[in-house]
Amino acid sequence: MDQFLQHILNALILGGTYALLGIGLTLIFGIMRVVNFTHGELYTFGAYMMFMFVMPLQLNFFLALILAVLLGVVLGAMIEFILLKPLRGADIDTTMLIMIGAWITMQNMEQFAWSGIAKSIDNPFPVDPLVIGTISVSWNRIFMFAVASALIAGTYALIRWTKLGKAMRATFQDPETAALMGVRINSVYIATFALGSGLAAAAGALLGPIIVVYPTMGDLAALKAFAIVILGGLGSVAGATIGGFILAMMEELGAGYISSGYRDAMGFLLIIIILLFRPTGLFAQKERVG
Amino acid sequence: MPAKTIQQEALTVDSLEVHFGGLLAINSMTFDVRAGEVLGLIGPNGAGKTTAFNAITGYIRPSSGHIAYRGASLAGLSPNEVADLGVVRTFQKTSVFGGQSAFDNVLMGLHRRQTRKALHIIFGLPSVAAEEREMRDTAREVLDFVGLGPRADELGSALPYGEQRLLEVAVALAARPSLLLLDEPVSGMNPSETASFMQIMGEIRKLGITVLLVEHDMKMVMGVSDRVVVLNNGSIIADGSPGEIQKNPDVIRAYLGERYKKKAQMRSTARVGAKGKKRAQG
Amino acid sequence: MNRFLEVSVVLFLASIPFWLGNLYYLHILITTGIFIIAAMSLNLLLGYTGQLSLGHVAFFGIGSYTSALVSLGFDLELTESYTFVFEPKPVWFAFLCGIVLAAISGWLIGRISFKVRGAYFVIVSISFAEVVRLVSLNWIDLTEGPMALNNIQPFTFAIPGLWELTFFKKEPNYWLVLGLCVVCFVIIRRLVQSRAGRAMIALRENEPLATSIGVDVTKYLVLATILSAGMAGAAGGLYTHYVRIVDPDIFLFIYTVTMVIMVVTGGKGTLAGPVVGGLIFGILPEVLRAFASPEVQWIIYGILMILIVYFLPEGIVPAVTQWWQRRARGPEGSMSQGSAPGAAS
Amino acid sequence: MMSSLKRFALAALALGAMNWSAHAQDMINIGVSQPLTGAVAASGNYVVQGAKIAESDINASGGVLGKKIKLIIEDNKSNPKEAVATAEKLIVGDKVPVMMGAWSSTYTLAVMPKLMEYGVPMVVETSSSGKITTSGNPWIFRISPTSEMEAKSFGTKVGQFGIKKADFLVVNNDWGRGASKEFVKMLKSKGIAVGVVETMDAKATDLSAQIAKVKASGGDTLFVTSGVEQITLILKQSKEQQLKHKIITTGGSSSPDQLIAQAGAAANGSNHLLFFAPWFPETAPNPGVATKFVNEWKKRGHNFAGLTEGFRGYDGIQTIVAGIKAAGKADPKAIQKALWGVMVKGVNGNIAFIKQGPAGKESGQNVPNVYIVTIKDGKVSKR
Repeated sequence: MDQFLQHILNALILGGTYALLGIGLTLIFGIMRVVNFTHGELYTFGAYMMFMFVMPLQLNFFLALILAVLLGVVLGAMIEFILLKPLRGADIDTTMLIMIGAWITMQNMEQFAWSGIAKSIDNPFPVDPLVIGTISVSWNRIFMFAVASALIAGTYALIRWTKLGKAMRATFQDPETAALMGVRINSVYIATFALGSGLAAAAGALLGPIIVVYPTMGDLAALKAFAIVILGGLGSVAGATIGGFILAMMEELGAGYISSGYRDAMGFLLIIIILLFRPTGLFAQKERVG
Repeated sequence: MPAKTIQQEALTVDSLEVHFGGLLAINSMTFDVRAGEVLGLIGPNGAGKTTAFNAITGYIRPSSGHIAYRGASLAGLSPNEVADLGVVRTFQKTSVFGGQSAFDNVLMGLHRRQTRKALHIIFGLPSVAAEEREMRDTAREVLDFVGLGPRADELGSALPYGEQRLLEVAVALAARPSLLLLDEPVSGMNPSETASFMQIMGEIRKLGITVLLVEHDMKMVMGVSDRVVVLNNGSIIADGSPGEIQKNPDVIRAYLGERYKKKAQMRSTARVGAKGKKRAQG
Repeated sequence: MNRFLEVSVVLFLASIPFWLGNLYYLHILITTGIFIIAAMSLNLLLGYTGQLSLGHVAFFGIGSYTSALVSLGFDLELTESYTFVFEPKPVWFAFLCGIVLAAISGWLIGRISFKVRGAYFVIVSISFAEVVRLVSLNWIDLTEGPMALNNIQPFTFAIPGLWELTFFKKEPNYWLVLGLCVVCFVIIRRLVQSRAGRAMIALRENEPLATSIGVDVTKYLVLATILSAGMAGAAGGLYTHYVRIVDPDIFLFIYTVTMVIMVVTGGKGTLAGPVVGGLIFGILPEVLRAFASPEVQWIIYGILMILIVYFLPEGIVPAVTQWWQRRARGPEGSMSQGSAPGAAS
Repeated sequence: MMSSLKRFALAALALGAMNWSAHAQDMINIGVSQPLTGAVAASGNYVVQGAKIAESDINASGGVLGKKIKLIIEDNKSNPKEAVATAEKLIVGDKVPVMMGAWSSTYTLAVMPKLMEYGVPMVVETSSSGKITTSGNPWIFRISPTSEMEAKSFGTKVGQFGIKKADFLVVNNDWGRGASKEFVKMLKSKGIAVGVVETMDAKATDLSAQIAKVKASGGDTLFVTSGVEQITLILKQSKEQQLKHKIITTGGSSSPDQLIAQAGAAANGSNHLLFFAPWFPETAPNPGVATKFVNEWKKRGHNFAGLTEGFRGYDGIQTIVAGIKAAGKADPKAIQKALWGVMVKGVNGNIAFIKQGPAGKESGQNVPNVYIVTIKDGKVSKR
């Protein structure tokens, strides 16, 4: 029972970062129809920025977090502006190839800049964890969960109540009509990509101090984000949030009670099963035809 | 050109209904196409003509009703299975293999005429090469038939619009149809192109191919059709020879009168067709 | 291209071991050849049917593992009392098993690709490869997991009792790879210049139109994936008996990416494209090795890929062909000669 | 057209060839295959740093057989297949007469058939799986201890730890699995109970599920076998989950100083089996060699934490050079023969080879020293 509770707690906390990753990807995927292979690299980038600011530059941990996320936003906007904007209207395969190229380039630049050796990041939280009965959780993870939740809530608010959010929703429904109605599509795209990238970088910056940072850390994270997006349904922010927690739960319980080796397989099996039996995802409400 | 004898029905469409979500696109449509005739299907935009084409050729599933060709039901068949029965269509929006030459377009259209299986091909049996030579000759003939012989090496997408429409018909003819469904074949053609297309229509008729034609160009429809069926709001309001139709007051009110309001209707009707069309175009 | 020229090219390639001298270069040519086969097989899917299969390495890996396991033999403790023992089989038989099993998984993926298209298919295919990788990593009783399958036999041909030839050396391995390259090339060429290949191209270019003239989508997508997967499996089998080790990292996404880069650079949907792309990216790393570390090389490849998609979206082979034709026809000649995509060979 | 392209490619190849053959023949090349990137990259880089110190030392004292030595270092990317590729490149491409490698047992095992195929000896500096020296490969000379040796050596001191029930968390490869097997055998022979044996992927970073399982098993000691990166994560995540187990790492790749630096207080109380204790070089069997090595390492500004790995590279290259010297020529077969007779004063201790494996095709195995250290209050102390 104790072990079970511990697994549930671990999953809940991990689910927060998974949800962040998933939301970023689902926005980009849903609104722009771009399979963003650089998503994992933005996650890695966030983690490395955190490392840079906290370790060699000795900045305050919380300031470093904010900077890392902001730089993620800027990098995302740059990728959109330089690589995707000229390809507006190109088919999905073309943008996919471009994004694969960008992914390889970014990953190896990280490797070049910081070498293949894993880095760890100090954190200012107390070493002794929070203990509740027989289960425990570190303060760093609690902080990660809190920030992730705040970012998820913020993204919701942005989409629900701001003018930009409204434009994003209109573009998601039908870009042509949205453009006719006066939505500046290019601005929506760049904002979407920047927001999604910022969320990915935030996930990396939050998780970096808990695990270690290395150049290929984003590969598995990106694949899991794909799983979450498909689980939650294309373009569904709520779906990605729930999907993130479901995936974390499956992985943690799968590792705890079935085999830790197949932990990472859960997401992919889930993708294949869902796409075969319910291709629109578990929580999809609306999908564009075509 | 009045019908000389009672002809056998080739295609029968019986109480066909198509819904898109809550929208009724076709309401209880019933008509038939007789073997060997050219039937014109006309009606204002949004009357459900293209939707009917999509339902007949398997691109959308009707909500209810029957469609049969030569006595065989087309229900639940996929487009290629419908084509295998000899029912071949063209598309309202120009649709050719843009990246391929006109000649290759037609070669692709010949798919159904060829019999060699993948294993024959992989092992390079002599019969494959023989068939291939034969098909190249056939492709030339089909291209010449529509008058695109000199354009054989042009890319499909590089042809002028009118010639693309011709190529489309050539591709459909290559598939050796017994029933050809033409969706606005002359839209976008200039008058002289339309005139020569009407001649080609005559040639097609001589080949014994039954034709179901949807067209807005009244001169063309009235000129080539043996019989005309008029659709309005998803149901049939008239059925008769071109001469009868031109005199029918319902038709004049419902269709001819509205013809010039087309533009105003465009936006609302485009929506109705959008779903089916998108599916059909992937 | 006429017969004579084709035969002389193959003979020239076959003569390389006699004058190349350096065995290490031969080694590079062998692995390049294996990757060319894999790239050609990917091109059948990516180039001709337009299905972006990013799990292609799964077929390569399945071919490798199957061939390795059948030739090494294995035993599985299925229940406490029953152990399934699989005796080692001859290498050529193992190789065929690898092709067949890869083709069967290709059939499976082909069926799936009919159900889910576009971005979904891409993600399903990646997931498929990743699941296979994780199975190979964790089913230790069968695959040895991260410990890798070692001591895999090299290719052996034998007429029992009379004659036996074991491909320990580089030269016979090179000829074997060259031979298989030629076979795959010929099969693909026959296919794409036939009704089946035209059906695939038709599906890629305009699916509704293709189906309207009677092309069966499922049939041709499945045919393409089976053939493609079988060839990738053959490449995997060759690889495994040549390097004589196979580990779960053979399923890494980066290998699929390598194949995609080869195809896209060379020219997808052309016969010569994957050959040219494969040669470039098989040999370039060795040329660059002296000047650039692996990560710098990969940065170069990544940027190259982006530039090619931007500026030479058709790839090198069609670009060179068009340039050649324009030059041959003089300044007024346009690019109207757009005949069969295989014309470049 | 195709043929002209191919010719062009071959011309490019030939250009590359000229570039390569620039290796002058007045050097003796020694091939080194180490993981410089990937999961265990940190350790591999330390080994290479140690090997380079040996290279400079030897060349400074006039080289061997009147020639300078040159290390040709290839990255096996923490992957067995890449390890084979590096061996292929070093042996066939660079024609090295002898190699050192390949860190992990899995990579070494992968390379071994190539050594047989081409007949080139390799000094194994880190790998600990028993299989390496018992599979009948006469080209293998191992200076690191086997897991069995390590377990036996630990067995003599096991009483100090008061273990009642032990759990294992090991990396899922030959190294981790071999170590857990030998340690389980040793503990059982001493009448100590064994709880769960959990494995983890070499690249895994979130080990919370495994730790929750270990926590539930009710043991008092956790044996960990992995590289320093994963040990750091285990220490941190164990602390987070309040794992009460005493942690003992095996395999000698724990770099305690790095653990102190990166895991902080979470490293306190952990014990580590090592093959060199650089904090006390004066207590090593060859204090002069050890002190000189430690000083040179510090002088070069290398990470002190890497010394527990770096010494392997130093000892490995010294052993190889002693072999070349004894052979009198840089020939693989001669070096293989000569290695049987070498006696090297290494950092770990005196290196000499005993025979292991099936008769007639024995591999060489050194019997190295094993140290146990404990981290207390952020400091390393000898046990």
